[in-house]
Amino acid sequence: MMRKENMIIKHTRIIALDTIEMVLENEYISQNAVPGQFLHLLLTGHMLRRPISIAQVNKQENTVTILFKVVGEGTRTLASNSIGSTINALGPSGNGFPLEPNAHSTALIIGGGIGIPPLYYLANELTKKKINIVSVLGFQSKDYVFYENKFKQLGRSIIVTNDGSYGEKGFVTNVLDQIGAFDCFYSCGPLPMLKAITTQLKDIPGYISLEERMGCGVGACFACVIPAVPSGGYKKICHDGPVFHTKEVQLS
Amino acid sequence: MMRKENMIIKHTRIIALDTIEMVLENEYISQNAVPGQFLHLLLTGHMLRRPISIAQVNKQENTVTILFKVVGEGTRTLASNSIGSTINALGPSGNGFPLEPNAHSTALIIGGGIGIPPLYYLANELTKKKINIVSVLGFQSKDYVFYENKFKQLGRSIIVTNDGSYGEKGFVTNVLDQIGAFDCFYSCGPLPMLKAITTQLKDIPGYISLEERMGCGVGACFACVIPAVPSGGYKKICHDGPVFHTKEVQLS
Amino acid sequence: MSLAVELPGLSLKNPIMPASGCFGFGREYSEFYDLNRLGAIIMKAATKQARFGNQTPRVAETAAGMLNAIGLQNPGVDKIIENEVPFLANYATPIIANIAGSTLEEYKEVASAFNAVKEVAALELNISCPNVKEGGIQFGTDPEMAAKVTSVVKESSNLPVYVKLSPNVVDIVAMAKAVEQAGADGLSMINTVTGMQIHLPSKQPLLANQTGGLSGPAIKPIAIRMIYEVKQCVSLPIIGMGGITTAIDVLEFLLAGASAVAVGTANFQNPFACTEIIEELPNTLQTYGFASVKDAIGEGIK
Amino acid sequence: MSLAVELPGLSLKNPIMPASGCFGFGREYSEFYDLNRLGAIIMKAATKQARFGNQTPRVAETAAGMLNAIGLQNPGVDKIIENEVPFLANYATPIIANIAGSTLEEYKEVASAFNAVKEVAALELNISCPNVKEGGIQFGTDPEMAAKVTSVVKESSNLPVYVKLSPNVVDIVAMAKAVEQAGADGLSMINTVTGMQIHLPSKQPLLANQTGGLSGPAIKPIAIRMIYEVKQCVSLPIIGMGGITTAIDVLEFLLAGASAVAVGTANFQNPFACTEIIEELPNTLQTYGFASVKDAIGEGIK
Ligand SMILES: Cc1cc2nc3c(=O)[nH]c(=O)nc-3n(C[C@H](O)[C@H](O)[C@H](O)COP(=O)(O)OP(=O)(O)OC[C@H]3O[C@@H](n4cnc5c(N)ncnc54)[C@H](O)[C@@H]3O)c2cc1C
Ligand SMILES: Cc1cc2nc3c(=O)[nH]c(=O)nc-3n(C[C@H](O)[C@H](O)[C@H](O)COP(=O)(O)OP(=O)(O)OC[C@H]3O[C@@H](n4cnc5c(N)ncnc54)[C@H](O)[C@@H]3O)c2cc1C
Ligand SMILES: Cc1cc2nc3c(=O)[nH]c(=O)nc-3n(C[C@H](O)[C@H](O)[C@H](O)COP(=O)(O)O)c2cc1C
Ligand SMILES: Cc1cc2nc3c(=O)[nH]c(=O)nc-3n(C[C@H](O)[C@H](O)[C@H](O)COP(=O)(O)O)c2cc1C
Ligand code: FES
Ligand code: FES
Repeated sequence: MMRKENMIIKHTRIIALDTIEMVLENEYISQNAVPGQFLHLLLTGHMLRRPISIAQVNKQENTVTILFKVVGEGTRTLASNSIGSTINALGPSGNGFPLEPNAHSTALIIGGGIGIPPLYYLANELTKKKINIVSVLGFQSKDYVFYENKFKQLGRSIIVTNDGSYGEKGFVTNVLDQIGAFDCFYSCGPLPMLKAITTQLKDIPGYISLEERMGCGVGACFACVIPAVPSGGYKKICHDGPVFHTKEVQLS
Repeated sequence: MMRKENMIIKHTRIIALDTIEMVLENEYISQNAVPGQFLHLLLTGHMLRRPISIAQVNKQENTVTILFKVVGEGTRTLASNSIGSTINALGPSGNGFPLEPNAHSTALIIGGGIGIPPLYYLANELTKKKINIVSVLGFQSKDYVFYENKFKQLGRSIIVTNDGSYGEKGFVTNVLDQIGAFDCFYSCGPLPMLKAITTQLKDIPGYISLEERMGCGVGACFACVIPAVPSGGYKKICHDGPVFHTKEVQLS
Repeated sequence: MSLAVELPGLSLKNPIMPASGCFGFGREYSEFYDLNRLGAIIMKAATKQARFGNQTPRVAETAAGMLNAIGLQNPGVDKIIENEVPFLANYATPIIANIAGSTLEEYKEVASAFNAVKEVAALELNISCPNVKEGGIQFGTDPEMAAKVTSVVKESSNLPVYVKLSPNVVDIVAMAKAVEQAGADGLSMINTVTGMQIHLPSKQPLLANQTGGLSGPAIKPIAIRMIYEVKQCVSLPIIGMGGITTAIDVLEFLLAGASAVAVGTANFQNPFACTEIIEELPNTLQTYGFASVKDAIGEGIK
Repeated sequence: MSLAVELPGLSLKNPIMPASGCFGFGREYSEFYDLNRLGAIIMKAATKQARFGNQTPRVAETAAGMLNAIGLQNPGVDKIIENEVPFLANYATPIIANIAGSTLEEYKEVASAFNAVKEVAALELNISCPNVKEGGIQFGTDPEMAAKVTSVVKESSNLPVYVKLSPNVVDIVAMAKAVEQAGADGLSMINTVTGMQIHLPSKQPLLANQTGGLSGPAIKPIAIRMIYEVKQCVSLPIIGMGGITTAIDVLEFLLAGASAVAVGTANFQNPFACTEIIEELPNTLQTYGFASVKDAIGEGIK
């Protein structure tokens, strides 16, 4: 269950251009978070909280790692917090990725840019369940690449950059035919990427994590809806997601 | 001339209930400030700057001392700034007290509560000019008394508290007949006090420092006006004051 | 210290309630605290049929505020009565149903539907949503239309009706008088102020709906002004709202003339906004010399 | 990067000017920087006779904004022409005279007086001050009255007239159309939003005038919305204002449809607000793919 908690910043580190890794200490959230869940962070001077995925958890040390890109005022404020200071979070928020495949099956992980963080925690947990991992990680360019080695330690990893400045050139979808067989996939990244992937892999069971601008982050305001199929209703990304089965929602 | 300057907090100290002494380092302001001038301080999260008087200056160390009472959100923010951090100020702002009496004449200083700070810098400068100082300092109660010894070092000082918990009981005006002769007076404090004093001492040359809610603090917005006599016009407290000759303005 | 307030149809243990649309139907916040602590609960707007609202993005952040263009998304009045009211009925906290519609007929039907539900204590009549108009005229900005919809709703229901006024008008007093005349039992003030944000990277309005309603501390001075003006000219009790985040804000609304208040946007920053305000309120009232909530109501008016 | 903009009567080297009432007559800020750097200067409102304005307190701080009730304090149009215009005439920066009055007659006289002053490049017609009304009807909230005062001023002067619109209306487009019809050469949008603050210790409205005008970032979404709506319906150029503090804000106003902008409240926080924005603007335009100010105007409208 989500709670309102104060988290203490233990470490911060720049891991790529404009991209920061931050380790936050909080017992409750670290003990309860599952892959795919997020934190809803209160930042000084900002009316609305900011959703940031949980990228890793260390239950021994009661810490949660987040990775974020500085794209606007909120993430800039977040980045400017100093070690030892406290951030208020709602979390763990939302529903995570189902860790359902059988041991020894193969899961494909497809991440785009700053959609990659939740997939790292996921990949770790899948590996613990003896599921084989293949990762395809897309970035704008070489400067933005992060966590390549961390993913490599968990299985085969293919890096793709839009401009070809590192790894393969193009989009993550360009390399999917090099992967060989896999039983299911997990993806998070920009909407056009998710649309391309879910079209291309429509016959394979898959889970995607979605983003939307949020008001409450708890399911009360209807800001973050996405059309549901086949019911015709809507799902709330903050509350029913952010992870959905590909067949559950209608990407517009 | 007023400038926009960053000031570094060197020391802070609680000197009485809710009352803080803060030493700020800035060369330009410390070298140019005269008694009666103020700083217009920018505080995080606040739209309008806060005017705070200059209570002392140390030209060797390039510092300015301010004394302030925590009365609302702005002064609370100011008090929460830590040593070493920077505060943006416009200053030195406004016009100071004329240091006009002749050497060896006697000046009466009458301060009320948090109106006392500018009078301390003034008293020091008057003393340097060999003017005799008698101070009457009024406070709500014992807990709020500050700088008693500092004023005592400059001359005879009478402390008055409204509730009689320290010094004389009552208002500063109650003790004015104990002072003996003086050539002029300087005062700063709550408006009712200033009105009582200027009525009681109407035949003696005097200067008063006034407060009003400010917008710009530079004379451009007409927020801080006070009716002028005898011209019938208005004066701007931030720009033409905050110090006025008692005959120059109409206290309402 | 008594926090209790009596309003038409509403015996409130304290004057704090979540604002419509900012608290869903209570389920989510019930995981943070016991809803029994609230003075009342105002539900999300109900329309006759289910509505899916506007496209996303539906919210944007502004300086000390936010814009929303949810667009009356709700499961429809029947589903609300079936699925949501029973949940809230578990609590000893009065339920206020916020009703909306596109036509007089729709308002009538929604009001009648709630009239049959004993757990609903009052109606809040939302005439200030920008997509709520008939014949092109907005109910919320035309005194005559506002009066008409008020009468229709009063005729269709025995519940006390609080008309929720829009701030997007020249003369808020005229609006208040018109609905008072038409039989309103109380007023809710204010709804959101119409605003817009342009998203620089896309060079387009950020909200899919282009405009949205501004809420949060940014609009508090507008709410205070309107309540203060209206309180002097009508005798209806006012539920005040617009930017409340602290007990100090609540006292400011009480002094301006509100008899109770609703907290909206602040819930998003702090899920405990309502309960923290309730805890703080006695202390705040005492600090400023009041012995009860009632003592403070309208005291800012000379 | 070209920052230049041509507006009726105004050749601006850049689109940034201080807003009326927030910059006095320029003297104070001229001690911080060279006024030649500004696109134009809008003077404090002028009335026929000297006015002393409202009692103090005249300003209050709000969340991301402030309230002011200065009340048109000014030395009167003749003294302004005698003492203030000559000072500003030392700079190669166009001077815009903001004119106000209580009656049509007064507007006429003030406009005629400035007409004779060659250093004044344009008039900004302030019809949105709450104490500016005739026969009880505010010029700023009634389209017919707004049109009337616009015609009168146009008849009394050959200077281009920018009518400054009040946001305190239901239908800003109707106001804009009315003054366009009446011969306005441009629009200034927006003036302040009427608000109030209650001072808790005294339990009374903080401002001596009770209500005041809300300005600052809090109102930016309202300004953007109104400019965006008006730009699509009238062909007049718009000087945009309301909460601008950065070059990013300026670009948002340009995209919404403003051709130039005024900076008000931000000067109080930062006396260098205007010049810092001017320095930042080329970079900001470039970041978002614009080669000039002109290219950005109205680009947010599909
Ligand atoms: C479930 C979820 C998980 C996320 N996880 C991460 C992560 O692990 N790392 C990371 O860098 N980013 C993540 N994001 C995106 C991140 O929330 C935004 O980049 C961030 O909110 C931008 O805030 P800002 O103030 O810097 O930017 P601004 O653009 O100035 O933000 C303005 C407003 O828009 C909202 N907003 C802007 N972009 C987004 C977006 N993409 N999604 C949702 N709201 C947005 C902000 O929250 C804020 O309310 C996630 C988003 C969601 C919904
Ligand atoms: C020239 C001058 C010199 C001053 N010197 C000192 C000093 O040396 N020490 C000290 O403690 N105080 C001094 N004050 C008063 C001080 O400015 C206020 O106490 C302070 O601004 C209150 O801010 P706040 O946010 O804590 O209170 P709030 O009441 O929350 O402030 C709200 C708004 O009202 C304004 N305001 C409130 N009280 C006053 C006031 N008395 N005068 C002017 N504006 C006010 C604030 O600036 C702010 O804009 C001085 C005031 C003036 C005009
Ligand atoms: C996301 C959101 C949804 C809202 N939905 C409704 C609604 O359905 N019906 C209604 O009458 N008001 C609605 N409102 C307006 C609020 O009830 C309230 O009047 C307004 O937000 C001002 O209060 P605040 O500043 O505390 O948020 C909504 C406001 C927000 C922010
Ligand atoms: C202290 C103050 C005084 C003002 N005086 C005038 C005035 O004399 N004439 C006028 O047309 N507008 C006046 N305004 C309104 C501003 O010109 C501007 O329209 C408004 O403040 C919005 O811009 P801002 O948010 O950048 O301040 C005044 C605003 C303030 C804050
Ligand atoms: S953000 Fe409020 S429902 Fe998802
Ligand atoms: S505060 Fe603006 S003129 Fe004094």
